[in-house]
Parts: sequence; structure tokens; C-alpha cells
Amino acid sequence: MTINVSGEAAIAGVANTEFSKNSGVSELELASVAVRDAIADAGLKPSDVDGMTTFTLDNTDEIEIARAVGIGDLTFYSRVPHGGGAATGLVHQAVMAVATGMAEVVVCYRALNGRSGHRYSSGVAGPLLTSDAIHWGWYTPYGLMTPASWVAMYTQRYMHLAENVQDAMFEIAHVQRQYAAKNPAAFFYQRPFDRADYDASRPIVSPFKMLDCCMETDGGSAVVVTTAERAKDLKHPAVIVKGVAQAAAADMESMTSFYRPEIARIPSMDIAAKMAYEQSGLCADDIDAAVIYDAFTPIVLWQLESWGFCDLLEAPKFVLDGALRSDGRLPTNTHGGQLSEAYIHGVNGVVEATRLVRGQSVNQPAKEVNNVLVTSGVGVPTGGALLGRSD
Amino acid sequence: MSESLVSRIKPVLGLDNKWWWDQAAEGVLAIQRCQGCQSLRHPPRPMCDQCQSQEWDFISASGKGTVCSFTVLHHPKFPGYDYPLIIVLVELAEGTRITSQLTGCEPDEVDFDMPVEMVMQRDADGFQLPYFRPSQ
Amino acid sequence: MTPEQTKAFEEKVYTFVGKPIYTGPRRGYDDVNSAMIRQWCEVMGEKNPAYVDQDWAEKSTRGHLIAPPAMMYAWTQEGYKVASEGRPTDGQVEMVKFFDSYGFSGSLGTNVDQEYFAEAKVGDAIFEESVIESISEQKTTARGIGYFFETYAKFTNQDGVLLGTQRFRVFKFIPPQQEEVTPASSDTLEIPTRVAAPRGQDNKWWWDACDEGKILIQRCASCGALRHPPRPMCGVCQSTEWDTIESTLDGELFSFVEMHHPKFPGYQYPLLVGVISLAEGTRIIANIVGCDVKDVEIGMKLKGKVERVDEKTILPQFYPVNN
Amino acid sequence: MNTLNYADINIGDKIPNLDIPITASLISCAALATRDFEPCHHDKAVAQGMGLPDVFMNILTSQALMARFVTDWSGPEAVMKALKVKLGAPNVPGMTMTVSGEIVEKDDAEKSIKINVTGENNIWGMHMSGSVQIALP
Repeated sequence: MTINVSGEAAIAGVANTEFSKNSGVSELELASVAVRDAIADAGLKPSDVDGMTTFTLDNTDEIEIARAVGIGDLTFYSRVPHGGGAATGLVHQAVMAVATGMAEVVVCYRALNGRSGHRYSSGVAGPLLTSDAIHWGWYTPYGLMTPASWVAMYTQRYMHLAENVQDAMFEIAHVQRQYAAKNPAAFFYQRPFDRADYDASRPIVSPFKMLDCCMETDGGSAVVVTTAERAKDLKHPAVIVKGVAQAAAADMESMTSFYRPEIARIPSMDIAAKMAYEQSGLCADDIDAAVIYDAFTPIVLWQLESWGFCDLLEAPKFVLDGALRSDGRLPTNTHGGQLSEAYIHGVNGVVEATRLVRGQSVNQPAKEVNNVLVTSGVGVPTGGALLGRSD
Repeated sequence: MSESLVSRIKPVLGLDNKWWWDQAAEGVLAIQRCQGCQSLRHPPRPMCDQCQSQEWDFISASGKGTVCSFTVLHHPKFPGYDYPLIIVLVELAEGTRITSQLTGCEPDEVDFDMPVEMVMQRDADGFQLPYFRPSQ
Repeated sequence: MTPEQTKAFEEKVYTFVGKPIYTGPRRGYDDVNSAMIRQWCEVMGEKNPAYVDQDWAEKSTRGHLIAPPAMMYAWTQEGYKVASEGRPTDGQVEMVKFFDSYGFSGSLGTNVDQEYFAEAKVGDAIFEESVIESISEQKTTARGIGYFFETYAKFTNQDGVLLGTQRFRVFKFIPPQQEEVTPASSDTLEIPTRVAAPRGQDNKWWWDACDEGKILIQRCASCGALRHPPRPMCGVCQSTEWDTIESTLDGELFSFVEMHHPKFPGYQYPLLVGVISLAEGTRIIANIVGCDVKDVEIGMKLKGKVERVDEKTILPQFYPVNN
Repeated sequence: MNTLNYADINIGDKIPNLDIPITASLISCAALATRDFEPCHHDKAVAQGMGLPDVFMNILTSQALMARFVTDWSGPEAVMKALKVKLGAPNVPGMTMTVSGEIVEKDDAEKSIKINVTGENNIWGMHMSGSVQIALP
């Protein structure tokens, strides 16, 4: 690596909008509020911002938001494809921009009326006008056409190879709901569930029950990235981006990489982990807490393996030992995650990871938190970031 | 002015702009006003770019203004519009700008800074939108 | 129909206008009662306490429970006879039979307008008086050629208080398939079929072969590597030259799911989808059929057959191989 | 359960959408609850004989769902004045119907409001459209 971006950039501000099932406002307004509040959280002014990043999926133009919020001249803007796979990709783009001087203050945002507007759970059976219609055509005639069903296919294979997978899936859903029950911003605030509720929840696609699946949310999240230098003098202690990577492993299809030798794992995330660890000089032992993309419960298991917290096929044991709990080895998704806080395509996870490093999570673990992992959606090209305190 | 059988392309109405077109339907040329700092803005947006407030109301514009710029459309011709079509960018007396159509005026009579006033145009299908004409 | 036949038909059919449907007001078999109201509310997801919560109702402005106004027409319905023996003859049935005898056998309720003047209470008897109010001139619609008829009903209680009125509009038409030349309109209802794969330059040949009953596997003409799904270039040697081999459809189950929710029209549930490793070495996605989900396991041997699964779709389906 | 006040309702107000999953159970049980025993609402073979894929929803159920949608929102003291339904595409199992509504008229003398209601299913589109009129305190 000729240029190492580790330590060059920092997250200075974060914000979420209110999360709901029906925001009653436009996606432009959600995005504007998240962006405004993240800039304010950083102690900056809208006119300080000169870069913006978002998802290709996002419906709101950068310049629309810039004009609404009163942002000044932009010298950098970029979009990342692949749905939730873009979550930390926004930070990745922003870090590269500030590390190279293309911009100094970059706002990363994502806002969607994901419940009251277009619902991703409705699958790809509708009129599909995108260029990947041919791709989905290999699956739709058989009825395999929802995100849950694609991930379930990997999961069944994982269950065939590993032990106690369903119990571990419950543990993940349950731990996260317990976090959410204590998070006033979470959709499922004060609404815990137990194993009987889990077992009785509606079957979606084997082996997924309703409570294995993330929700659909109206809301927005934003993150302000600036140089480590500038972040020093801002409102909150700088949260340094120590490592950040994007990866799409060979032989990949969007959500349906069913043709690799083994499918019960996430090779793209293996690559992202290797890159981020190399940049940062950190290893799994250095990571104190995590925000792991959780569209469905088992994807957390595979990512724990990718990032080296346990061996291949050992994640269920790791999880069932209580690792993800507040007093565990790796408190994870302390906001409730996308299963129980809100589904903002993982950007609310970047917000939470930042808060964990700052010591501001509503479920802040008792132990010292120096370094936090945050990841993007998997099954698609993905990525991850390692955030930590400045030394 | 001839009435076309085909109607003009209508604006898409969303949460941030429907109220403005509803006002136009009532005959009002509305200008959004920030309740935080009183600044005016157009076209409508959910947040004030001066003070970032989301609170707003609107004022009814006087309809008086001057031509800031203009263009005359000849080609291509879309059904539902009358050509040559004079499109003006009007600097309203209140300070905001609005893009509209100029009526009651030949293309070669339009000029910069020309005083204009708003007239509500009602299409055959009932759709109402503000036009401008030379001040009388 | 010839113009003469139409004339004869219309002469007779318009005589039904103004005829009462029942002789005299007809009383509903059951008076308004809480059991039928509760059942109706349960199914409709109706939680309105005005219909079901006695305590609430006593304290409410009304002071008592009421029947859901939308139940008005339910009270005087005929009942199970309609399914077991057929609808008993009345003025409307007589007219409908006459329509049917001229081929206007299609029947489609299009509008119901109800107005309510008083709320029915538990214990009220409901009386219906109905009349055939109008029959339109002949109309051609997307459903076919036919006539709209409208019935008008008045609902009263035991004290003669008018509870409400109803206009019910029905289209009686000649179903299009009975017409000699009328092509099926795009608006005609169709039995849903599976979501088809779009056929583009790189995959049309594969689906065309599937329609012919063959499952092909793309083979690089340069290095011989097999690949699926089809792509225009060999990922091994970058050649764009290729041919195909036909799969024997001998396979082994690599992974599978059972789809529960959401359910899509055009698919039969339970629905099993598998990733199958073919003997040739490539994998294919297809449905697993001919066995119970509890008997399906990863590694099981499968044999595929190319079969028609609905009116528009031909697909490979994989069956367990019994050793 | 509170009931909305007439004075607080404005023309143009929207009622939050309601999604109703259409199942064979809902169709057949609701037909029976409305005492509509026409076989096409509970016997799949009969419905298929009519060219439909499965049993389909009867009109009295569509009316009931439209009424429920409005009074869920208005509260129980609302008095139903009129209900008008125009039927479109059938509701068959496997679909989801989204019901939505908007206040279009207010009558100060009667303290009644008119709500335009539509129910659109995700496969064939508009199932029902019409209006409900209610009087409010």
C-alpha cells in the first residue's frame, strides 16, 4: 500500500433523525435534518462542508440537500453502490477525499422512507427496470425473490456445517432487542421479547422467523468526516478512522453468490478485514466493541468469523458464550441494530460506533472502549471500518 | 390563445411542494417564509438555508416583479403548450425569483428589467398556475 | 346476437324494470344480535367498541351497542342454501336467469352505494324491500358486451324506522371467450403465472432451450471450462467463443430454502428452492418437488426434469432419487 | 378510545395507510361473516371455473374493510352516514391490499366529512375506490 489513510481522517459529528414507520415528511427533509444535526454535532457550520457522499440507492440529490441546508461550495461528491454494502463505503470515500485534500469536511448521509415508501422486503417481483433484471431472472421463476430468501440459502448451508446456529440466531436477535429496549431512539424501545415469542414469530423463509429479519424504517442518518487535524479542535473528542476498506471477492453475484466452492461464509468481508487490520496495525484482540451489519441474524455470525473474533464455524459458540452482551467479550449492536433500532442501511451503525468510541452510547459497556469495528451489508460487495480514540 | 386538447405536463406533488400548488389552485402566488429568521425562499424546501429551521409559513406575493432573464422556445414543441413559448425568470418585488411563462407580449417585445405582473392561468382541465404579463 | 335477437331480448328484459325482488318486505332470518356482530368484527379486524364493548357503549353518547352500519345488507342475506341448493327464486334471480339464457352469463358487481339514516341496535328486526330500479342500454366494456342493472333496497326496523338505503349495480355480460372473434383484452383477468426471466442477448438461448425441454450448460470453446449462469466471456481464459453441452440433470442438493412469506401469486406453496450441484460440475437454482420438506436434506441425490409449471412457464424441477 | 373532533379535521388531511394481507381464510371467513354463501368466495374450484386463480373477496367484505379503515381513524363516536364503493380488480389470496384515504369535503351544518378511500392490491392494482361519509362530534 503506497498511501496508508489510517489516522488521516476522523469522524467529528454524527446524527440520526427520529425513526418511524411513517415519517410524514419527504426523504429530502429527513436527509436535511440528519445532515444539519451531524454538522451541528461536530460544532461546524453548514458552510464548512465541501464534500458529500451517499448511496447510489438514495433518492435525494446531494445538491438538493446542500441547498436546503445552506452548505457552501462542494469540491467532492461520490456515491457508493450495492445497497447496505455502501454503509461504511461512504466513510471510505470521505476518508480518501480528506486524506488527499480533495475536500476537508465531508458529510456522509442516507435517508429513506423505507417503510412508508418503497419497501425492500417486497422483493424483486415487481416491475424491475434496472439493468440487473437478467440477473434476477435466474431466480424469480423459482420464487426466490426476496432478500431474506437469498440470505437464507447461505444460512441453510451454514446450519448444515456448524452447530447451534438457530440458538445463536435467537441470541443475536434477543441481545439486540434488549439493547433497543433501553434505547429511547430505537423503534422497539421498551418492547423486549423472549424465546417463546421468537419461536412463535411468523416464518418468513426457512430458517428465518420474523424476528431474524431487520425492520423497515423511515429515517435518516449522517456522519461528518474531516481531517484528524481539524477534528482535534471540534466539539467532541475526535473518533479516528484507523482502517477502512471496501471489497468484492471474486466470483460474486449480487446477493446470490451460490456458485463458489463454499457459500457458508463471506469472502468479501475476509478481504475487507485483512485490509483494515493491515492499515491500522490492529488485530481482533484490540477491538473492544462492534457494530455489525444485521439485516438478518446469521450474517452477524459470518462477519464475526471474517474479522477473526473466532474460527470458521465457531461463531455460534462465541455468541452463545455471551460475547455480544454488554459485559461480554465484544458488546455488539448496542443501539439495537437494524433488527431493533432502525434500518437506515447501516449508517445508523456508523453513528453508534462513533458514539461507542466517544463513550456516549445509551448502552455504553462498563469497560474501556478504545477501538470499535463497524461493517457494511453483506451478500453484496461490502466493507468495514475500524474507529478508535486518538492516541 | 388556442386551447390545446392535450394538457401540459403537471408537476409531481410531494410533501415539500404540494402546498404551493394547492395555493396556486386557490389563486395565491405563495412564497415560503422561514419562521426562524423570516427569510423568504423559492422553490419551497423543507429547511432554511440561512438558519436551518424547519418551521415555515408563507406569504402571498404581490405578483409584481421584473424580468431577470428570459428565453423563447421554438423546438421541440410539446403538446399542451403554445409556441413560441416565452419563459421568464421573474425577480419578484419580495426578492425571490420564480420561473414562469410570459403572456400578452410578443417575443420581440420582451426585455430585461421589464416590469411584469402575475396573472393566474387556468387550463381547460382546471389546472391553475401563475403566468406573468407586462405591467399595465 | 342478431339485431332481431337483441330486439327480442331487450323487449323482454326491460319489463323487469320496476319489479319488486321480494313480495312484500322481507325480514332477516336473525334479528340484530351480538353473536353475528362479534364474528363479523373478528374477521374484519374491527375493534370499534361501539359494536362490541357493552361497558364502553353504555357510557358513550349513544348509550347502547349498535350494529356496524356496513353489516346492513348482511342481515337479510339468504344463507347456506345459496351454496347447497342454489339461490332461491326471486325477482332478481328470475331476471338473471333470463340474462343467462341469452348468453349474458358473466356477472360482476361494480358499485354499491349505501346511505344510513339510523343505527340498528341489538334486538332490532331488519326488513328489506327491494326493486329492480334500472337496466342500462347495451354497453361494451373491457369485460365484454352487456347491460348494467341496478337494484334499490330500503332497510327498516320493526318500528318502520328507515335505517338505510342501498343501490347495487351489476354488469351482466357475455364472457369474452364465448365471443367468436373478440380477442382477450389486456384487461381480462388472468391466472397469475411465475415471474418470468427477462431474455436478453446473453441468456435468451438458455431459456429458449429450456422451453424445448433441454437444460444447457455453457462451455468455453477455447479452454472447455463450463459456466452457469451464462455470461458472454470465459472467466478463466477470457474467450468470447462458446458452445454448450446438455446437462443430464443428475444432481446433488447443495443448499435449499422453504419460502413462507411473502407469498407471490403464481407460485404453489409449500415452495422449496434449492441450489443443486449438477454432475457436470456447475450449479443451478431450481425448485425441489415431489417430496415433503421434512425429507429434504443437503447432500441428497436429485434428478431434474424439464416441466411445464404454469400456462407460461417451463422450468427444470428436481425430484429426489430413491436409492 | 378517543373520537376526533369535527373542528380538528381539515380538507386534504390524509388517513395513515392500512395494509391488509389477503388470505384464503380472510376471504372465505369474511364472506361467511357477511352471510354471503356464494361458492366463488369459499370454493376455489368454483372460483377457478370463473377464470380466477383462487377464491376472491366479496363486496360486503370490501365495504366492511373500508368502513373499518375510517372508524379506526375517526374513533367510535363517529356516525356513519354513507358508504360508496366502486369495485375494480379482485382481491385474491397472496396479495396485500393497501387502503388509503383523504378528507375531501366538510359540511359544517351536518358536522360531517367525506373521505375518499381507495384500496389497491399489490398485484392487480385498484380493488376498490369510493367514499365514506361520517358525522363527528
